[in-house]
Amino acid sequence: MINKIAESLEVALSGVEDGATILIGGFGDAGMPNELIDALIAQGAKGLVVVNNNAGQGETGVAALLKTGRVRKIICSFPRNADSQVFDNLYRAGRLELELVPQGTLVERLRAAGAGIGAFYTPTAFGTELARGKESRRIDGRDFILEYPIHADYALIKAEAADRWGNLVYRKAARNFGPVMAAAAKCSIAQVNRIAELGDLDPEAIVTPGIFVSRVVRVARPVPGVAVNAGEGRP
Amino acid sequence: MINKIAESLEVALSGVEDGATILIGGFGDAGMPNELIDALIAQGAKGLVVVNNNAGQGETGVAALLKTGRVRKIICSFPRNADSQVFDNLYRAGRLELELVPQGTLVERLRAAGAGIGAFYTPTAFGTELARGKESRRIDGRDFILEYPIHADYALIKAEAADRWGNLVYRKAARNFGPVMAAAAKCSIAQVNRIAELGDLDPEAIVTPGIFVSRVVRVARPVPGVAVNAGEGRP
Amino acid sequence: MTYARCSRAEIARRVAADIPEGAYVNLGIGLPTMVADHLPPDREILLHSENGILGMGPAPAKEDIDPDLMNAGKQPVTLLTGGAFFHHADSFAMIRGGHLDICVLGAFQVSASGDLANWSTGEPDAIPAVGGAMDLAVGAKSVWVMMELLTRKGESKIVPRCTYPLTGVGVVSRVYTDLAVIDITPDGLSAYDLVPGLDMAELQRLTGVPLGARVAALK
Amino acid sequence: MTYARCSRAEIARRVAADIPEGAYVNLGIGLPTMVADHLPPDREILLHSENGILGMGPAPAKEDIDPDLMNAGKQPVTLLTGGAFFHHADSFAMIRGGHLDICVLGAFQVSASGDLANWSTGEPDAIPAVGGAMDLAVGAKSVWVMMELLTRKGESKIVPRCTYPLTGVGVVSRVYTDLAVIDITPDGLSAYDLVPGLDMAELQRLTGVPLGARVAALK
Repeated sequence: MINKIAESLEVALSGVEDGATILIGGFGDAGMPNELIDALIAQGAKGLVVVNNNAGQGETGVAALLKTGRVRKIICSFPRNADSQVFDNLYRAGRLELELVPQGTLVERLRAAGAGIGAFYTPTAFGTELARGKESRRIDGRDFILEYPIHADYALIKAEAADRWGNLVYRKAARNFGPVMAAAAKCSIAQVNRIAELGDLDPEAIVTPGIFVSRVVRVARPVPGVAVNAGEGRP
Repeated sequence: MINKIAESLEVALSGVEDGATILIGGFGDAGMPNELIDALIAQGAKGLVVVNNNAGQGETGVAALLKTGRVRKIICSFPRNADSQVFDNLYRAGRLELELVPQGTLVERLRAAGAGIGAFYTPTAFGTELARGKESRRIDGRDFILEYPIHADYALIKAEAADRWGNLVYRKAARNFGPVMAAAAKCSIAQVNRIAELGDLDPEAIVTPGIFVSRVVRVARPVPGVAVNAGEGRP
Repeated sequence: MTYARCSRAEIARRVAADIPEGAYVNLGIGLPTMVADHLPPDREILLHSENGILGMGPAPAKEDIDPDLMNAGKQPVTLLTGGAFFHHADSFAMIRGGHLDICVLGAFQVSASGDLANWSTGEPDAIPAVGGAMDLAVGAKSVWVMMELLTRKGESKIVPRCTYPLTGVGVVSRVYTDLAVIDITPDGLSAYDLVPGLDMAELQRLTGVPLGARVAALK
Repeated sequence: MTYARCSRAEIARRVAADIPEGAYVNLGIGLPTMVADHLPPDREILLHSENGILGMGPAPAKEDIDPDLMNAGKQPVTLLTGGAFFHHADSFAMIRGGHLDICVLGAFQVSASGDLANWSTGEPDAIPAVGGAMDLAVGAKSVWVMMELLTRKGESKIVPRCTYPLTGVGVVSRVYTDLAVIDITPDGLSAYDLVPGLDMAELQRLTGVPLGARVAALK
């Protein structure tokens, strides 16, 4: 019987090696797999390359991961924020490499990795600083630059519900990078608010089919004012 | 008030010019917009370039369109079938140009058109006859060929239900090329079995958001043994 | 000369008035977000957000804020009846694929040929951040800029050639400012809807870029 | 020598026995489709179909046939509990992106270096048709071929070099035939599970391509 449900966050994160490339979903707080990030910090892998739309805010989540000093490089579209002080300090100190990628190019490079595309021409960033050093080509009278896929070892994403085959559904704008990152990594790990029985997710409405998901772990949705009861496994 | 629902198949097909490139959805009979094809035949545009996975079977649908002699070229992955005699005869007579494209490359070229990608490298067909004359490139030790988008003027697709904003849901494997073709054409026309009230389609489960759809026409699902009551507009 | 600048709300209202029924529109973060508050209530206009929303509605009441439903500026929003959710790759396919009718962006500078600079001041110690600006700049059918015409130092943000790092080349077709609306066309700039009391000569002096007067204002 | 060829059903059963629990598998049209009927009932195996199905189940009873639910060979199928539908671009992203564990394809010829020819006989008057074969050939983690070893004329379909047009270059890792199973490895071909009564020398004579005997059969 296929059962992708891990009994704890620790089990879900097992095997992450030093030097791994790790995709982290979320846009703002929506879809941000904070508990998986905490578990990755506890797991201890270092020399990581992290891909996320931002570069952490405040002192938790991606910012907390950066603060451990175990991230070598971050690939993102929007690192600068009012409260991105952890990133700012590391970056200014030269202790964190930044690859800045336009948001649409970032997600298309992830999509290319998942879809087996070797490279693609995009009009985005042509003629700008971010095209520096990149090949360009004029196609049908329009200018494009060549971009390559971002393959990853792991994806940490957050979804609303999963079944034991790893089928996922999301909630509202928390979907964002999740489905694309799930397909782009060798091992995709989803934290979900709810485990569904096989067959409870509508086959017409499954957003990420289980083929893209290796491990699932349930993390109960935090109740305001109550400590998070994380990683207790199946409900 | 936005209302993309056309009152008849004729209205839905209005404006198709000679020489247009027309995407036609469907895989086998599932998702095949037969009534839109009939309406295109009635509309009379000629010199067309048609894109479909196949090249018609029997004497109806795409085969009937080909038989009119108004199709100059067909782009498809699998023209040969037990009952593809209309295509076979035209092709052997040199009266129909064929561009044969691997199925995954076909749909990715359509996806590229819809997503604004100028060209992409795919491993599919490298080293085969179908790569003849195409650029190739070795990326990370693997060989790829360069493929270009298929932009189209119109897409004719079939979906299960639509609302007046053009949001679409499909039914089972009838989804196939529909969502990708809808995004690849300047004007996408969907025939649907059912018109839904705005808000009746679950925003989490809408497969094709209305931004990709220009016109919708209701064609009642045929009842076995009963003549089709086509193009009667809103239910 | 005696004239009053438009307020930001007035510029937003002016932009909103030009958005037609049925348009698919992305409002950039910052100033352009204000346009949402001034859309004519009698028109159905669909707002797109990079993070996977089509059909964004107004901000919710405080008790209805949903952390999974925010715009690209990470402000809480709602979903209109008929709206839809999708993932980020599909969202940027909409943008890059030319499916948005209009995108309204803020700017540091816009050049006379429609180049846009809005993502980086180019200062050596600045931390760069680009987000979706470059995708929106090349992708939308019409890219409108909404900005105050002059910097705090009184320098024109409409310039012969951008000195700030570019976001996109030749992409802007119209600039809404606190003093006038300026179209960027292959034949040059044309200004219209000047604030009362401001004449073309003075506007010309402020911008320093050759301006033609448009004879008939488009709506 | 006295030996009996495996029937097609026996080859299908042999293939099915090698598919592990939890595998994502695409079965090509024609002969490979038969593998579905022999999957071990105690294993959960997920069948993928190009036309947007993951978790295909067996053929339905005649009265339950649904025209919107067919496989890539356009035969009616069912959906297992837990299956999902998706569009064609996502379906080929699964294929091309290396997400399928195994693809089983028919073949006209397979070369000693794993080249596959299965889409065209190359006859000048033939109407070509490729479908998804080239995508499957390059995309799946393991490409297995299922075929009779000899043509009707008695010629080996395992060949030093394909004479038919290629589907993919160096893609096949294993060939299941009616006489033996042959692995294609960087060190050459290795044959095993020969039918009773057939020895390696005779198999070698039939194929005409150097064959090594595998010491321990993998399961």
